[in-house]
Amino acid sequence: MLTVKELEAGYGEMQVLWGVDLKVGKGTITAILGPNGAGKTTTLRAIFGLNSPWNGSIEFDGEDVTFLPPHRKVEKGLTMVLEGRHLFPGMTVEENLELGAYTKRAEERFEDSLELVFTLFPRLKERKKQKAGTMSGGEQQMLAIARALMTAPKMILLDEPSQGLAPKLVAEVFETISKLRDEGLTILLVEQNVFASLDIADYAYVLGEGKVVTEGTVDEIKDSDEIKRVYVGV
Amino acid sequence: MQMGKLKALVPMVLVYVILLVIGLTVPGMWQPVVYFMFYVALGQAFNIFLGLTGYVDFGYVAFLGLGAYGMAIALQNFAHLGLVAIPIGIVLAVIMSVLLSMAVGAVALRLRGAYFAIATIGVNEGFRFLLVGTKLWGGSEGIVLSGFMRKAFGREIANYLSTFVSDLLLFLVAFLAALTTVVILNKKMGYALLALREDEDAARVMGINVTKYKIMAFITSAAFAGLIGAIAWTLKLTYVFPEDVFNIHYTVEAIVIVMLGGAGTLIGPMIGGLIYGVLKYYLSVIFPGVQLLILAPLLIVTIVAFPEGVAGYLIKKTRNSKLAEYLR
Amino acid sequence: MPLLKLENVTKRFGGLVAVDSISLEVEEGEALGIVGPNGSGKTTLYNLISGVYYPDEGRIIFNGEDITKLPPHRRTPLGLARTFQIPRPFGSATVIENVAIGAMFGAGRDVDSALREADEMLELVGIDHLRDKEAKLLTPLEKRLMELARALAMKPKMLLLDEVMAGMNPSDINRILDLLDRIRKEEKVAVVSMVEHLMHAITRFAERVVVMHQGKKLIEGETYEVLSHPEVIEVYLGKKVV
Amino acid sequence: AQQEQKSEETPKAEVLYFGAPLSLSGKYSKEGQMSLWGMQVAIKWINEVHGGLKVGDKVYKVELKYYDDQSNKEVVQSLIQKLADQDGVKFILAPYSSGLTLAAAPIADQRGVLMNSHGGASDYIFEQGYHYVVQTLSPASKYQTGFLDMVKSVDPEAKRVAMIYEDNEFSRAVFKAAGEYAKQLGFEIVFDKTYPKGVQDLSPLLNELAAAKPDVIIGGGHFADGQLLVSQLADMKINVKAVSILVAPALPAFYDALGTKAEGVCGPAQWEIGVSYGPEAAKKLGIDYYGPTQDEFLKMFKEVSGTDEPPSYHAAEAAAAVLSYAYAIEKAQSTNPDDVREAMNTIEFMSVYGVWKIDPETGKQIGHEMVIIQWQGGTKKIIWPPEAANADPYYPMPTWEEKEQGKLATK
Amino acid sequence: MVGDHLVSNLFYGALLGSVYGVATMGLSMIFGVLRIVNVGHGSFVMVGAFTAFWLFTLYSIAPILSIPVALIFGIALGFVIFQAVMKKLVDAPELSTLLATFAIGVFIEETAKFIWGSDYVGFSWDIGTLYLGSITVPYTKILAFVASTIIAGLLYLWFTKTKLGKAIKAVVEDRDGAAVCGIDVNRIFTLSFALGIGVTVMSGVLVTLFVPVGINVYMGADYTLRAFVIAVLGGLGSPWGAFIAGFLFGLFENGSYTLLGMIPGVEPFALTRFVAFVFLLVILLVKPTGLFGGEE
Ligand SMILES: Nc1ncnc2c1ncn2[C@@H]1O[C@H](COP(=O)(O)OP(=O)(O)OP(=O)(O)O)[C@@H](O)[C@H]1O
Ligand SMILES: Nc1ncnc2c1ncn2[C@@H]1O[C@H](COP(=O)(O)OP(=O)(O)OP(=O)(O)O)[C@@H](O)[C@H]1O
Ligand SMILES: [Mg+2]
Ligand SMILES: [Mg+2]
Repeated sequence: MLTVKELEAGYGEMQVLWGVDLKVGKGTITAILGPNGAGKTTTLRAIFGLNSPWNGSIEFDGEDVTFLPPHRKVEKGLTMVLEGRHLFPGMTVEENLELGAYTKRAEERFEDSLELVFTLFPRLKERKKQKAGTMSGGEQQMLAIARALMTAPKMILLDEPSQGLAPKLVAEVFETISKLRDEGLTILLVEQNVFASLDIADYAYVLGEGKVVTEGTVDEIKDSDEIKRVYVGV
Repeated sequence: MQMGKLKALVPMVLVYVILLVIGLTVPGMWQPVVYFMFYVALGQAFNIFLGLTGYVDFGYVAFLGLGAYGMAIALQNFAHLGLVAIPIGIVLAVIMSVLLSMAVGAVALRLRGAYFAIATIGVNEGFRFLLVGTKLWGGSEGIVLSGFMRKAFGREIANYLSTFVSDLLLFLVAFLAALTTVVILNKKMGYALLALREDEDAARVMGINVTKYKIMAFITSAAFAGLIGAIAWTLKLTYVFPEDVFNIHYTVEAIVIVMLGGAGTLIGPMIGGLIYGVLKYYLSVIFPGVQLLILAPLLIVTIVAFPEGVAGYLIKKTRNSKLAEYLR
Repeated sequence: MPLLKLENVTKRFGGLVAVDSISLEVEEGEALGIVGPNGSGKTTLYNLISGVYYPDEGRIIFNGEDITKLPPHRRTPLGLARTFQIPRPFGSATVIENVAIGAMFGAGRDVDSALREADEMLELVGIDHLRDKEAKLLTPLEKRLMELARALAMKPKMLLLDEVMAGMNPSDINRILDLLDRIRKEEKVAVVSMVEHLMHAITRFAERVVVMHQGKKLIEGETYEVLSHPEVIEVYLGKKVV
Repeated sequence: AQQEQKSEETPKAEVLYFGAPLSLSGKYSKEGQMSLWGMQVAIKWINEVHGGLKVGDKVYKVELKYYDDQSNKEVVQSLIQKLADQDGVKFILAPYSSGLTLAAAPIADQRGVLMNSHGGASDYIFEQGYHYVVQTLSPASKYQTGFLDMVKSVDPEAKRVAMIYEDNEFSRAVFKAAGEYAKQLGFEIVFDKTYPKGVQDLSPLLNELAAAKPDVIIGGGHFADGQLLVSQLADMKINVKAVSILVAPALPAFYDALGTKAEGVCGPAQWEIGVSYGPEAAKKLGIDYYGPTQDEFLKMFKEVSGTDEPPSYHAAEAAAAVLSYAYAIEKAQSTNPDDVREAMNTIEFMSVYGVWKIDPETGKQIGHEMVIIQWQGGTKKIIWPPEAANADPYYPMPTWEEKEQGKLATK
Repeated sequence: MVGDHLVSNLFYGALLGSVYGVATMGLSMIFGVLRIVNVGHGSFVMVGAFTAFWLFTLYSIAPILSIPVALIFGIALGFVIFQAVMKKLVDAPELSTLLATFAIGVFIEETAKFIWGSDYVGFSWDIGTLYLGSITVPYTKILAFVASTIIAGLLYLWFTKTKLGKAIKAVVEDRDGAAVCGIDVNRIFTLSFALGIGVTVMSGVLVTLFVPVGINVYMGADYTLRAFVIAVLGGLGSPWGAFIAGFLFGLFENGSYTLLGMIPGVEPFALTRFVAFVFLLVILLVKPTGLFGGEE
């Protein structure tokens, strides 16, 4: 579904990514793990086009999309849940969701998507008319995921979707993610919640200082030294 | 405050000295140099408010205008006392602009961002129309002082006042404004302003008395504006017309200068003022009639290349080097 | 006398009761954890304590003084500091300046000692390498750490932390928890109240936990006891964690 | 690219510089451009027709140094000093407008260089005691007096005068003098109100003016408001017997803009193509005629400007200022500003612009007469004073309704 | 009599105010979306005025028909300016864009002077006069009023009811958020700027319908100033608010004349301006974000 080769990117003059290679199979959950500041968010932003890549290539659904601007990628079925949510704070939950279905493709599936979203997050249905900016941190996170689903994506880049969610909800969100995968969605997941994400992922990469340090199937990664060093604090 | 922190004034003083020397030694250069200094002083004074607080006062020129009237009124009423009329005028100018700034500050500084900016346009325009409408201080006919000054002080002295003394005073005002800026920057007030410029609500929550610092910066800046109006306008031009001294064009120029140099920096307004003044003057000498057509694209290119101003750019570039102490 | 005392504090937004008649006491030097499902009113409670909102009903007493209606900038000097769930740095200022501002206005330091203090705090929190970076260039996590340093630099009597550790990896979490322990013990007066959804952090940190649910206090007590309470598991944890 | 005028043939001749800050950009750029062309015509005449300035046994070619003052008071001061100190200019043509002239005066006075005002009409410039500042154009106090004389002479019945003008120092000076003069002539001022600069709608004012039922209206200020005033008089169908507007009607653009609405509208002008000033007229008065004749002036103007645009009075004023320097220099037989200033007190001559004579005390122009023009059948006619006139006044002017029917102010 | 005057002055004020309103909408729009304070605003009004003037003078195109022409021309102009300059400043500090718009304004004025000269031009397009009691007003002004109101209404509908209008609002609130929804942020910026300029240039035509004389390359300054004030009064970033505020401003300016005229020894016209600005301040004190502004 997605192939990233030799990706380099950064901010201003500072280079953050130094040649990242990734492959995400269709209908799988692929996790990117790594310590804070490793460049996970930057990788996702570069893939999505919010930061333009300095070097390397990105192929999505069999097409080269390296320099395609974000909105064109959304049209092609790729979207992203940003770290920090980035909702439209002055608009209601409903309006946020409507805008999620901005592209033509998404508009056609509006009703279905809305139903899906409301079953996943009933809280949003209750709060249709509340301004997004006044929702609690966790509620906003739900809305961010929901809005991404409204774009009728084939693949979602998720940046720390469980952040700020209550434990019970975290479990639910992970369940949801794996359910979405089962329905055919492809997911690239960045998480600090390593073990929960490894529980649902099919394949994982570990990033360190802007490079892929290890990769492998979930079981391989679970046992790797890298993971122990970063996450268990050995 | 240690003397070390005044190092940042060194490049500025150097430039002032060079300008003074050029003005005094090269024939015909005195007025042009003073012309550059007008913009430097304007930028330096405005920066204390605009640069340090991030609030834009579109009505800033009203303080220059009021200063100009302060001096004019003093000359009209106290010229018989001799030259003391001038210090009286300076004091009156400062008092008048400070009073206005307190009134405006108390009312308008509650507004944020563009709302504040434009409310202050209202103050400036409102004031002008009030003068004209009620024929206060001569109304639209303004106050013309040259004859008066020449009678009171004699032709020689009157000319000397307008063509030299006022100019030297302008240098002094520009320097004092810069010195004030340095002092503020290195004091708690500088940090308080930095915080409120970035996020006023967060600054408030951190225990910063935002209103107090805003008003302090506003008043200080207005006082310098009053001085510039009194000196560079009334004393130098020998007349005051409301349409001239409440002309919003000067506010816009002042903003341009501050932005060109780098808002909130110490040296920025000087760089901005010099760039703007020198370009404007020499283009009009070299390409009379089309200079604005050339100036405008030059300004655009500069701001696109240095969105945070020329000094802003330099300061960033030198942040971790030896030069950093001299650039603020 | 408790350092902080809330008496039947209520905050409504339209029809929604975000904080519903909460009473709470926090002792000096105490480590209190506040947990609860999303939208249960934790951040709103902080907003009431720090003065971002005023309660519709009830009283807030801090250090013996009624601060119910005091504006935020009058509360800080009394020794109240907080971080924001969604960070609010002074973007164009550098990290060191951000923290020094905290020391200056929160702790009443003069400029030079505030800068020195700020350097110390950056080191403590572990972001001294970011010292001269503009705050707006930090990642969300780095911003939250900077906010923590800034809050610490204010030398508060009471520190309100709102999800500073979300998204942080375990080794860093351990470091921050050590740090909080230390300031609580060394600078005796410090009380830390923390909202966090990370159970391993809460269990390591808190002596006492308050669980909020739909704006109300569901239960309050010793950490392990509370977190193994069936009702808490039901509404918040989903499954047993301790 | 120093802007200079070079004449090649006599390399031996010394060069005498005249200098000018000109408003080539900014709000006075229209006037500035006209002034420049006028000066260039006069200089061309001095160098090429007159054969240079003969002072003693020397012959001077005159050259013009000019810079753009951007209609800006701060720039003016720098330019005056640059002209005086760097370019060695001793004879300066003052900037346009009273304000800028006043800003320049202290510097010129201190440097001891002469400054000749061709665009600063306000009387008070000359009440400040600047010895080196003299005036070529008629002062503001004279602008509307001729029109009142005219009305009185053609219609002794007309009594009610309304004044409606822009609130600035120039118009105030004009209408203060006009109001007093009107009372002397026995008129009654039934309306006297101002409007601020930059108005878009005068209706409230005109509403009130109409209620005062004036016989004649005098008013205006600058170009834009003058056009607006007439346009709105037409909109609101306020009919009076005669209207005289400052500044605007003197320019061809006035008629272009208003079309037949401009028919019958009068206005004062410092000068107008077709005035009867010439060697004959000078002889009658027993004074010298100096400078190009009107025909020469028009021809040279076309050459210099390179356009078909006819010269406005700004061009003639500026030319006259240059000529007055030349005439005075030759009279004084000296290029020392003090000598020339001395000579200026005594000279009286006529040029294409009319008579030039100043009050020795103040330097104020007292020789020159304003003319009154009126738009008649699409052309600007000079109707007053009778000596300069080339047409009779059309009085009363046609009503707006008549004009809509196609009536013109022609018999 | 005073009553008569008041009625007719309010009537004239309403006509004038509608034109003021449209002449402010573009400014408000650009500020709302891009946070750009367009200090060169008036120069675009001027371009519109000249468009109407030349189309009428050269081709006898009635000014009312110049409205769409000016809109399209303005959009093109705005597009070019955005691509050439403003695009690069989208992320720069807010005030640096102010410098850029200042320079652009100067550039446009001076270029216009080069092409069109510095004469004060005008035209007269007579389509008759309406007599209504004490009110005498040419139909052109009525037309300006009607056209202004229709334009304002259409813009309002466009903003609130169309998808594009909503996308603009989304971009205003969160740029990255808009991008993940598939909104082309750059296109929205370009579009808003171009449209803002387009509306402004178009308003120049309406201005000339109202005042067909005194058209000059430097005429814009007064409009800039007034537009600023009106934009704030209406609530920045709210084009519809700008229209209503313009309307009120016109009413206020002309209406207060009648009352101020009764004070002896003053210049009532100048005082109307004074009163209008006091009115602005009072409104802002009561409602710091203008009549129709949200939170800032
Ligand atoms: N807008 C920015 N400007 C400059 N530098 C940035 C910016 N955003 C991130 N960085 C830097 O890039 C590096 C990688 O950041 P990134 O956000 O990709 O890390 P991450 O792996 O997502 O970390 P985290 O787990 O904390 O989210 C960090 O050193 C960070 O400081
Ligand atoms: N300004 C407001 N207007 C309307 N509703 C609000 C406002 N602020 C908060 N709320 C609502 O009040 C409830 C409590 O919000 P709060 O932010 O306190 O939750 P929280 O416990 O911090 O949740 P989280 O763990 O998700 O951050 C939420 O349902 C939220 O939507
Ligand atoms: Mg990240
Ligand atoms: Mg919260």
